[in-house]
Amino acid sequence: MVIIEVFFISIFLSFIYEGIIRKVAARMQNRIGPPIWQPILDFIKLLSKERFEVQNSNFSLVSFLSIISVIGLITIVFMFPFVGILNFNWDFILLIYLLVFSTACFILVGFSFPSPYPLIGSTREIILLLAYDFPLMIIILFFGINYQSIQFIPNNLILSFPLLFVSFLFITQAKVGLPPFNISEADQEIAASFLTECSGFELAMFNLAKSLKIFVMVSLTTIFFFNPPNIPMFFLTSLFVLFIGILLRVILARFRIDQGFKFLWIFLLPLIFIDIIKVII
Amino acid sequence: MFHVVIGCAGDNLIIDKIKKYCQKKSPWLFHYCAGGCNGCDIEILAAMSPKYDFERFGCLLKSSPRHADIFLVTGTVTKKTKKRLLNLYDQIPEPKVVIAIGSCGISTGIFQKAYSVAGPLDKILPVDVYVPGCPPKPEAMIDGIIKGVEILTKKGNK
Amino acid sequence: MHDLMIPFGPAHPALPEPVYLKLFLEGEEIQDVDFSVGYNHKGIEKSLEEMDYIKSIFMAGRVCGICSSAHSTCYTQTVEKLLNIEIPNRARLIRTSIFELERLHSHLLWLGMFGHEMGFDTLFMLSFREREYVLDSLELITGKRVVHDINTIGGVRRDVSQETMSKVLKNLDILKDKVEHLQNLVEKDPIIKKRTVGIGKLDKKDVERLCLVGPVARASGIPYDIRKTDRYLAYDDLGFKIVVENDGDNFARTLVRIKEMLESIRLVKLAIKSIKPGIIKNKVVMNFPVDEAISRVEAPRGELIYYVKSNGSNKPARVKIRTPTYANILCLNKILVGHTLADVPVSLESLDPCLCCTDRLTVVRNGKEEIIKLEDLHGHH
Amino acid sequence: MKLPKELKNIGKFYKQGKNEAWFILPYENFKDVIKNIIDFGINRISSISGYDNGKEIEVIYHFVKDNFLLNLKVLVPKSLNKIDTLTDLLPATFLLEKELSEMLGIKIIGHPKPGKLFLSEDWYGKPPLRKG
Repeated sequence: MVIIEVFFISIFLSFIYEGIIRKVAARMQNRIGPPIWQPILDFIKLLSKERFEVQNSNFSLVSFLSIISVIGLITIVFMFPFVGILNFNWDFILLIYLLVFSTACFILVGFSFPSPYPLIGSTREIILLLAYDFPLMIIILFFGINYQSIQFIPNNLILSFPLLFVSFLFITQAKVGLPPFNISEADQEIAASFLTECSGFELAMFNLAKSLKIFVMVSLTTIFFFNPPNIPMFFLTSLFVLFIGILLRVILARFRIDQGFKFLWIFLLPLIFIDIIKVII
Repeated sequence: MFHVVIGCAGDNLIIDKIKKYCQKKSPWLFHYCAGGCNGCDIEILAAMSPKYDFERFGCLLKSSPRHADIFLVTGTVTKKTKKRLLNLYDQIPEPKVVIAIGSCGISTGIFQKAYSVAGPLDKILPVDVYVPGCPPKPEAMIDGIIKGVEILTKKGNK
Repeated sequence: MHDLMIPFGPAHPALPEPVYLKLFLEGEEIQDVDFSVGYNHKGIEKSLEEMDYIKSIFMAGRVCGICSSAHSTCYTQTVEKLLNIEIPNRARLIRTSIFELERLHSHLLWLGMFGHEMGFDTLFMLSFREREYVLDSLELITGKRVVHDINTIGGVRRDVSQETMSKVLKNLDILKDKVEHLQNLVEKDPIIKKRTVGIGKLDKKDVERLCLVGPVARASGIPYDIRKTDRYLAYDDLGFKIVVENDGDNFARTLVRIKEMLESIRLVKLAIKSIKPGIIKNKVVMNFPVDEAISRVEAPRGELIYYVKSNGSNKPARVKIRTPTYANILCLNKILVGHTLADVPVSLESLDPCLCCTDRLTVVRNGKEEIIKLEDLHGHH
Repeated sequence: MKLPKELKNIGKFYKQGKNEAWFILPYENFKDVIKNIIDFGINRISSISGYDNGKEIEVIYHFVKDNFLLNLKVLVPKSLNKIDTLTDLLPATFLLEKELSEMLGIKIIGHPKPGKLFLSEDWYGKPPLRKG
């Protein structure tokens, strides 16, 4: 029954993380902000809403994608060291696969509606995926070659790879779609992007998937660079990582897609290679 | 869909109470200017700002009508926006609440005799809450939204 | 030839007011723009003819909620010209301070929206927080936050007490520091610069050819400001400096507006300090000659013109309004084509479009060959 | 700025105010006059007003140079109901002429894109500002 516990706990935590982001960002902007459990309320409310079947769209595919994107992300949680349900050598390959998988679900959703906003959102996400996944894969494969499994990552790698940590923070920001990399979800340009036509259950599930993505990416950063020995330390450290994310969200404006791409490749890739070459030599 | 996911029959009291509470606490708004003078629109933006901050009640200004619960309409409805307004209204999933903001939306106000006005909002859409004023203050708008939420929970639990 | 047509509006998160843009894209790059407003068209000019002169001041104030007192000031100014009367000095200074406070609130609103379009929510929140100081001051003086019906023919409707004035001055002192902070923030932020420098460029020639007005013209190096040329209200006595930038891009337009805010704060302070005791309204004999008059003011968005024709009765025979956005919207094609979709909200906002003003009329305009398309305006997506 | 000497004879002078001058231009060759004015350096058009006075339609072109307003009135007989475009001289009149044409029902000869544009699509009847 550990699986079900982990399932619900990770969903709960991802909502709380999202709530923390909203609350802390609001406090930073001198507002009171919603309560921390606000995303849970939103989720339950969305479940009680009417569902729209948009004409000329593959709606069953959308429902299916909304569920499997959540499942795909929760599978990553199963690989975390202290959860340890999935536990094998070279699980980094699976990690890369699952990280892309959830994004792919979002992209497919955008393509399954006959509307230009989701379409542009999806094309932007594809470009962004190319931009952030290349550095992300290099980092993950580098860890994979060094440590074989997530289970064997040593503590406090941040001291030996500070530059990788910095790049990973920005990649996290891009992966979860927070400013300055909320390019594919830019409200002001393309409405609600791939979720423009979703409502009710599907919207709730996709919002859950987004929150889960934040939880997973923050936890991965914590595991890779701090790997705290016990669970309380883990949460403290991941809250610290989350705080940096919120800080970036609040103080930065959004990049344009070409600027975002340039930033991720031209600025971050050299940083990553500096740290990697240090080890090889 | 709600009951399918939570796995409960229709008349479970606790589940219904949770649902009601959540509907009350997370109203998502969609705003459309149907031909006002902008005064109300900027006051809605002011209601988002740190001084008033309607996000503390869980309100979010959404960019797609399909995400919304509450439809904020400002301004007299002009002939040109009428069709568009109905189109947007249809896209908001049930349960939904329409709030008419400002004197223009309520009674067409000062533009009563203008030739391009299609009439007050309640002749076009079923309006649930009226927020009078030219323009109403952000406090009044937040009050209107909270009143709208009450109606929303009633509509959602028929 | 075009990959994709994107409808931008009428209901769009970047726009608080309805406008309809058709953007023809190739990839992310904009090839062509098709523009239609008129969703706000109510027929104000016609309604103005059906009201008497006093009532129609309130109608003029409701042409636009943001630059309400600009409209009513311009209208009363024109009617006063028609009647050939002067207003008392105290009323003139009160009008000037309301006018400049309104410019402050409009520009702060604009700065917030500008940040919002770039996905910079914090700038939006900050600038709206500071804006409350202006709105509070306006509420103290006029009794209303947004649409301030303070003008009447021959003066103003409400007097300002000494206490109010000292409160407003205190608010302005705080505001000055805050605006300077915002200026610092905008000038130094690397991403804002990346998003705005060199985008939506308008050179001097375009501005002159298209007769653009207001901050848009001033950002392209043309010192065109009605406050300087016409010397209406109390601007001549207060001493006024025109803010000019030379780059003509979105960043220059941002800087012009921020610097204008600082200038406005100075003007309001000076105006309030120089208010002397006296009457606020001259007695007016409503005896309208058969005549016509035209006058201009510098609204927050640029030159605003009212033409009033009287036929001797107590109602105007014709009122023609030329709003600043109406002039500026012509350059839309110039600043959008060739840039990416992500620049559209920013460039559009950099014009500070006030479509409520513009939409006394409807406009459909397209770029190169001026092709106008009207079909499927109502189809959703 | 005062009215320059060169412009004193462009039409029938009928009113002068502080920093402004009002002329009535002959309907037949008003465009040539405006061309001269533009060549003279008054090239910023601010507005075009129109008014239906019963017999004819008064079209007023408001030109601006610094603080000087030059208002040129053209009387269009209702029997003709048309006026030449200025868009070839001043692109800025594109919208102003469109508005004039829609609001008063005057035909603009040579306008790049004439046609019914403003108001709602289902607007029928006479132009809103036309009287009688």
